[in-house]
Amino acid sequence: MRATHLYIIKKVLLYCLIFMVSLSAFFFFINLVPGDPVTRYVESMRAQYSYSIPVSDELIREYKEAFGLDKPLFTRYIYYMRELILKQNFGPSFVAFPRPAHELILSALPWSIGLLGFSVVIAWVLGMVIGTIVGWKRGTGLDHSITPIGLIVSQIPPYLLALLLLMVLSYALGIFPAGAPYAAHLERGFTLQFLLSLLYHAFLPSLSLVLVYVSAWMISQRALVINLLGEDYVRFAEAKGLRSTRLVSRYILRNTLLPQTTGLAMSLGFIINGSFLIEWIFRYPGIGYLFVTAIMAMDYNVLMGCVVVSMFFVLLANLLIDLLYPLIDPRIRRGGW
Amino acid sequence: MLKETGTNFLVRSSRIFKSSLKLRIGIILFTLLVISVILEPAINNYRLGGHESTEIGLYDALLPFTFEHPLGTDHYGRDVFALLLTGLKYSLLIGLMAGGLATFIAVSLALIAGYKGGRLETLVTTFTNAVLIIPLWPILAIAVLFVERADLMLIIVILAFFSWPWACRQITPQIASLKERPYIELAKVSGLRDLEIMFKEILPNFLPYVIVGFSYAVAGAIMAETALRLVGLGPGAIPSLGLLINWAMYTGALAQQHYVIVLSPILLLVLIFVSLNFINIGLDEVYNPRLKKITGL
Amino acid sequence: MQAILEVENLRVYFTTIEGDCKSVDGVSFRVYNKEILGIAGESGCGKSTLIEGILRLVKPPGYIKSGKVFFAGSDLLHLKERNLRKIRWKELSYIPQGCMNALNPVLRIEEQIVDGIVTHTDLSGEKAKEMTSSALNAVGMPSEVAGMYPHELSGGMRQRVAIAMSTCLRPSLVLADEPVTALDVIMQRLNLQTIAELKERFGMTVVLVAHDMACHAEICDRICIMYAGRLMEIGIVDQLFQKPLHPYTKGLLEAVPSLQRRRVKSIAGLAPSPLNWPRGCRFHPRCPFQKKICKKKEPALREVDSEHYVACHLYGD
Amino acid sequence: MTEKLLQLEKVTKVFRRAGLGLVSEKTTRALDEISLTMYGEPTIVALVGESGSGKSTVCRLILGLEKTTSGQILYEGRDVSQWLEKDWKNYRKEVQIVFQDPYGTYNPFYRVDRVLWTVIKKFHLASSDRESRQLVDQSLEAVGLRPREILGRYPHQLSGGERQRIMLARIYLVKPNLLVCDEPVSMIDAALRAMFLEHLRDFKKLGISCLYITHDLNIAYFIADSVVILCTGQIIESGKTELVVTDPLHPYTKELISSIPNPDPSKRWTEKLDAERVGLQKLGKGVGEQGCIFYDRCRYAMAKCEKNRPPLLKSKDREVACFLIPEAN
Repeated sequence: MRATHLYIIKKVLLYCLIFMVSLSAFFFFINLVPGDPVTRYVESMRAQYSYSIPVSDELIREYKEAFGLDKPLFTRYIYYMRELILKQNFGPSFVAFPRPAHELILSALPWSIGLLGFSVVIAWVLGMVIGTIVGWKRGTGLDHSITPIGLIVSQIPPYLLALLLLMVLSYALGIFPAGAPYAAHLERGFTLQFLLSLLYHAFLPSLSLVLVYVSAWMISQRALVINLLGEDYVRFAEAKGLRSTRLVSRYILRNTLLPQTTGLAMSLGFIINGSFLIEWIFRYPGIGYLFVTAIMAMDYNVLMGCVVVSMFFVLLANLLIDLLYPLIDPRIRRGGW
Repeated sequence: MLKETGTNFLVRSSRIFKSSLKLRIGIILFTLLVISVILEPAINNYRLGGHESTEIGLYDALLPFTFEHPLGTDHYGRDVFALLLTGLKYSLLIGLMAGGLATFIAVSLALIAGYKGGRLETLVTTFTNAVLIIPLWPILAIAVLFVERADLMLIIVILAFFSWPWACRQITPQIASLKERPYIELAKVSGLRDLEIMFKEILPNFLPYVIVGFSYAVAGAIMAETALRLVGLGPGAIPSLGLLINWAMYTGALAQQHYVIVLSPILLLVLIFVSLNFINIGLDEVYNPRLKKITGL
Repeated sequence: MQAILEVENLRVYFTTIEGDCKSVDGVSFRVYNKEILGIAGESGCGKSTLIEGILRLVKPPGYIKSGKVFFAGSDLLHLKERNLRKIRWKELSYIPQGCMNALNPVLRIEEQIVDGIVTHTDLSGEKAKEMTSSALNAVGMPSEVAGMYPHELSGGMRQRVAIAMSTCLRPSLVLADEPVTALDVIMQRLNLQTIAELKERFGMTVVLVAHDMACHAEICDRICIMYAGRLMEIGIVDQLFQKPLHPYTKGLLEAVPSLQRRRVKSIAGLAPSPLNWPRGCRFHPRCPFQKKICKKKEPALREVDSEHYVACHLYGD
Repeated sequence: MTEKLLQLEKVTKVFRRAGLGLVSEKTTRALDEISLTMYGEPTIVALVGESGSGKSTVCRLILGLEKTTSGQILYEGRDVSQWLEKDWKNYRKEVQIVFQDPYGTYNPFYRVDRVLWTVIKKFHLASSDRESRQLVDQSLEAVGLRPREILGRYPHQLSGGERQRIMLARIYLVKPNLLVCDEPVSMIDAALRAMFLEHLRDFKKLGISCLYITHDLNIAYFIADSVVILCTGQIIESGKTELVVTDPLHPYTKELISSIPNPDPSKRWTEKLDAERVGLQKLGKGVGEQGCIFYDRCRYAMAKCEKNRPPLLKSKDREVACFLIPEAN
C-alpha cells in the first residue's frame, strides 16, 4: 500500500503548491492594482461625512505606517505570508480595530460551511437522481416537462433567484423570515427549538442555491446518461436481461459518478461566488455576509482574509474529492497509483 | 453528422441554424436583445424628449403602468422601461466586450498551448484549472473596490481577466483534439508553416467552440458584473441591470413589493443567460453528433 | 431441419432529418438448430442493425418498422418487456463487438458476469462466482481474470471475456455481432475457434456476423449475403463459395486478395445510400449483368438449388 | 540504380507523456532498434505488423512528424535530424504519405480539391492558373476519377474510396521518390480496395517507391515485392514476399500466416490454437527488456530465448531473428 501513500502525499503536496501559488498571485494582484486601501478608505470617509476633516498626506502616511503599507511590496509579501501561515493571522480589522480579522472570520466560518455544505450536497444528490430518471425516460412526457424548466432555472444566477424568493416568499407571503440565522429570542444551544429555527431560517438561502444547482446537475446528468445509453456496454447489459434498477445503478449511475464528481469539484469556486451574495441578501452571518459588509466598510484585512479562507476551503474540498477518485474509478486506482 | 448539401459558407451556416431548435431559439432571443440595445438611443431619445433615462425627478415617483410609461416609474421618478433599455445596453456592452477580450486571451493561450503541446500544454491546463476552482468573484470585488478610478474600460479589462478561464476550459480540450486530426498532419507534410496551419486549418473548424467559449465568457462576465453592482461596486454613473437592482433594493422596492422594478431587470438578465446557454447547447448538439443521434432532437 | 429462429420481413428504420434511413428493409431467413449461420456484407449493409432488431435492442431514433421474429414459440417483437427479459441471456444471448467498449469499465469482470447469472437463476453468490470461473476457463482464460477490470485486458482478451459472459448460461441461440473485427489475425483465429468449440460443447446455435467472408469460410455451416438492407443470397457454405450465384456475391469474393489468389477485381460503382435505395434490384446500378427488369422489379429470394436461395432475375424463369 | 534512398538505422522511439513535477510521467517503447532500407529502384515494401507493433510510428518518423529517441534516419545518405527548414521543404517534395483515415485527412471546412491546389502552390508545380488546372484534371484522371464530379465537392459528399483516390491524385501531382502508405485501404469497403491497390502498382511504373504499412498479409502478398514483419517494436523477419509467405522461418510469422482465414471452406484450420499460450500476453512485460520479444507466445521457446535476444541474421535475400535458425547460435 505504499503506492497509496505516495499518491496521497503527491496530491497533498500538489494542492499545497496550488494554494501557495494562488495565494501569492492573489496578494500581488491586489497590491499591484493602482490605488491603495488606506487612501481609498480615507477618501470614502471624506465623501461620506461631507464635512472636511483635515486630511493631510501626513495622516494617510501614519495610517499606512500603522498597517505596514509603507514598506516595499516584497517585504509586505513576506510578512503577510509569514503571519498567515505560521500564526493564521490576517492582521487587524480596519473597522473593528484592534480586533483581529481572523476573529471575525472564525466566527462567521461555521455558518458558511453549514449552509453551503448542506445545500451543495443536497443539490448534487438530488440533481443526480432526477437527471438519471429524466435521462432514462428520455423523450417521454416527464422528460419534456422537466428538462426545459431545468434548462432555464439552471441559468438563473442564484443570487437573483434569492432576490425573487425573498420578495415573494418572505416579504409578500411572509412564510419565511427575511434575515438572521435564527429567531432572535432563542438561546443558542442544542435544543430542538433552536435547531428547527436554524433550519427554518436557513431554508430560503439554501433553497436559492439548491434550486439552481439541482437544475444544473440534472441537466448535465441527463446528458451524461443519454450519452451512456448509447455505450456498447449498456446495450450489452440490456441484452443480459437485467432489471432496470440494476442496469441503471450499476451500469449507468456508477459510470456518471466520475465526471459528475469532477464537475462538483470544478464548480465549488463558482458556487461560493454566488453564495457570498446570498448570505448578504438574507443577512446570514457567514463569510459572504462578512465580506460584503467589509466591502462597504473597506475593511482591507477582513476582505483579504475572507478570500484566503474561501480559497483554502475550496482547495481542501478539491483535495478530498481528488483523494476519492481512485475509489470511484478503478482505472485510476490500478493505473495511476 | 451534419449532412450539408450546400457548398458555400452561408448555406452551411443556415443548415446549422436549422438543425437545432435550441440553437434557433438562442440565436433569435439574443438577436432580439441586441437589436433593442441598438435601438436604445433612438427609443429613449424619442420617449424622454432628449433627457437621460437616469435623470432624477423627470416624472412623478412610482407612477402606475400607462401607455406613456409602460412599466411605470421608480422611486426617483424615472421611467422604468427607459432605464431597463439603458441597463440592458450597458450590461450587454460590458459582457460582450469583457467576454470578447477574455475569449481572445483564452483562444491565444489555447492555440499556443494546444499546438505546441507537451509541458506547455500541461502547464496551461493545470493553471486554468487552478484558477477555475478558486472563487474569483471576491477577488474581483476587492480589485474593483481599491482601484483608483473605476471606469468602464477598467471594469471590462478586470472582468475579462477573471472570465477567461471559462472560455479556456471550453476551448483547450477541443483544440487538443483538433490538432490530432490527420488533416493537420497532411498540411504539415504538404509544407504548410505552423502559422498557416493554426489559422487556415485549425481556426475555421474551431469556430463553433470559440463561439461556445465566447458565450460562456460573456455570461460569466455579465454575472460577475451584476454581482458587483448589486453590492454597489463599479462606476455609479453607468447604469447596468445590476445597478438597477441595487437601486431597487436600496429604495426598498423589495419590501414594498414593487414587483416590476425588481423583477424586470432580473428577467432581462435571465433572458440573456438563457439565450446564451441555448446557443451553447444548440451548438453542442450540432457538433456533438453522438448526443444528437441518441436524443434524436 | 428444425428452425430455432425465424425472421420474417423485418424492417428496422432510423428517423433522420432527411427522412427514414432504411437500414434493414425486409429481411427473412431461418436459423436451423445447432448450426453456425454467417451473415456477410460490407459496412453499412445493415447486418449489425439486423442483429439489434432481432434482439430488440434498437435505440431511438431507430425503430422496428415491421416484421416478426419467432423464437421459442413466441414473436420477440411483440413480447412483453418482462417476458423478453426472461428469455434474454438465458435462451437468446448476444456477443457484442467486444474489443472496444462492451464491458463496463468500472465493474470487475466477475461482477459483470455474476450480474447476468443471478438475474436469471436462483444461484447464490458463491455458486455464481464458481460459474464465473468455469465460464472463463471454458474460453481458455484463467480464473484470475475474474478479479480484473476491463482496462487491464487487451482487446482480444476483452472479446474473449464477452464470449465467456454470453455463453455462461448455455443459451440455445447466440447472436454474435462482429466478434472478431478489429482483432489481430491470431486473436481472430483463436476467438473463432473458441466460438466453434463452445457451440459444439454446449450444443448451441450461433449466428455470426462478420464482414470478412474468409472468417465465415472457416467455421460457418450456412451463410447469408446481405446488401443494401436485404439478403441477396443464402446457401450452404461450400456451395456458396464454390458456385456463388448472385453477381454481388461473385464480386465480393473476387474483390479481396488472399494468399491463394493474387488476382482481384473491384466491384464498380458505389454503395447506395440507405436513405434512398435504388429502385428495382438494389444491386442493379453496379451489376455487370443487369437486364431491363432489374431496374423495375425487385427480385424475391427464391430457392434455386436445394438450400441455396438467391434474389436475382438472372435465375429462374 | 541500387543506391540507398532511405535508411533507418537502429531507430528507437520511446513515447513520453509530458510530466510536470507532481504530475506523473509515463513512457512506452514503441520501436526498438529498427533498421530498414529503401532502395532507389522502385519497389513496394510492405511493413506488416499487428496493432501495437509500432508500424504507424515508423511512418510518422519517416515523415518527420515525430522525432527519433535514438538512431538515425538517413535520406540519400544525409541525416534528417541535422536538417534545416529548407532541406525539409525539399524532402517533403520527395517523400510523401497517404494516411489511413480517408475521413479525417480532409479538413471538413474546405472543398476536397484543396489538397491538390495546396501541393501545387507549395511545391511550385505550375507556373500559371491554367497549367495548374490542367495538372489537377490530369491527376484526377490518372486515378480514374472524373474531375467534373470531384472539383468543388466537400469531403462528406464523397465516399471513402473516392477520397482515398484523391489522395493518390495528390501523390501523382507531387511525384515523390518515396511514398509511405499507412493502411490506406483498411477503412474503405472491401469491394473498392482493389482499385486503389492497382493505382499504387501503376505508380511504381512511374518510379515511385512505396513503403506500404499494413496489418493484412493478404494485401501485402498482393502488392509488395518484399515484406518486413514487425512484432512489438522489433523486426523479426524480412525478405522477398513470395519467400516469406510460402516459407516463413520465424515462429511468429508462421503462426501469423497459418492464422489468416482461408476463403475456401474445404481448407479449414485443422489445428487448434492454445488459448493459454496465444491469448494471454503476460501483463506488464514491455518491449526493450532482455530476451526474445515473442518468448511468451512462442511454442518453441527455449531456455535461452528468455534471457537473450536473438540477433537479426542476414542471409542472401532475407533476414530473421530467431534462435531456431542454426546460424543464430
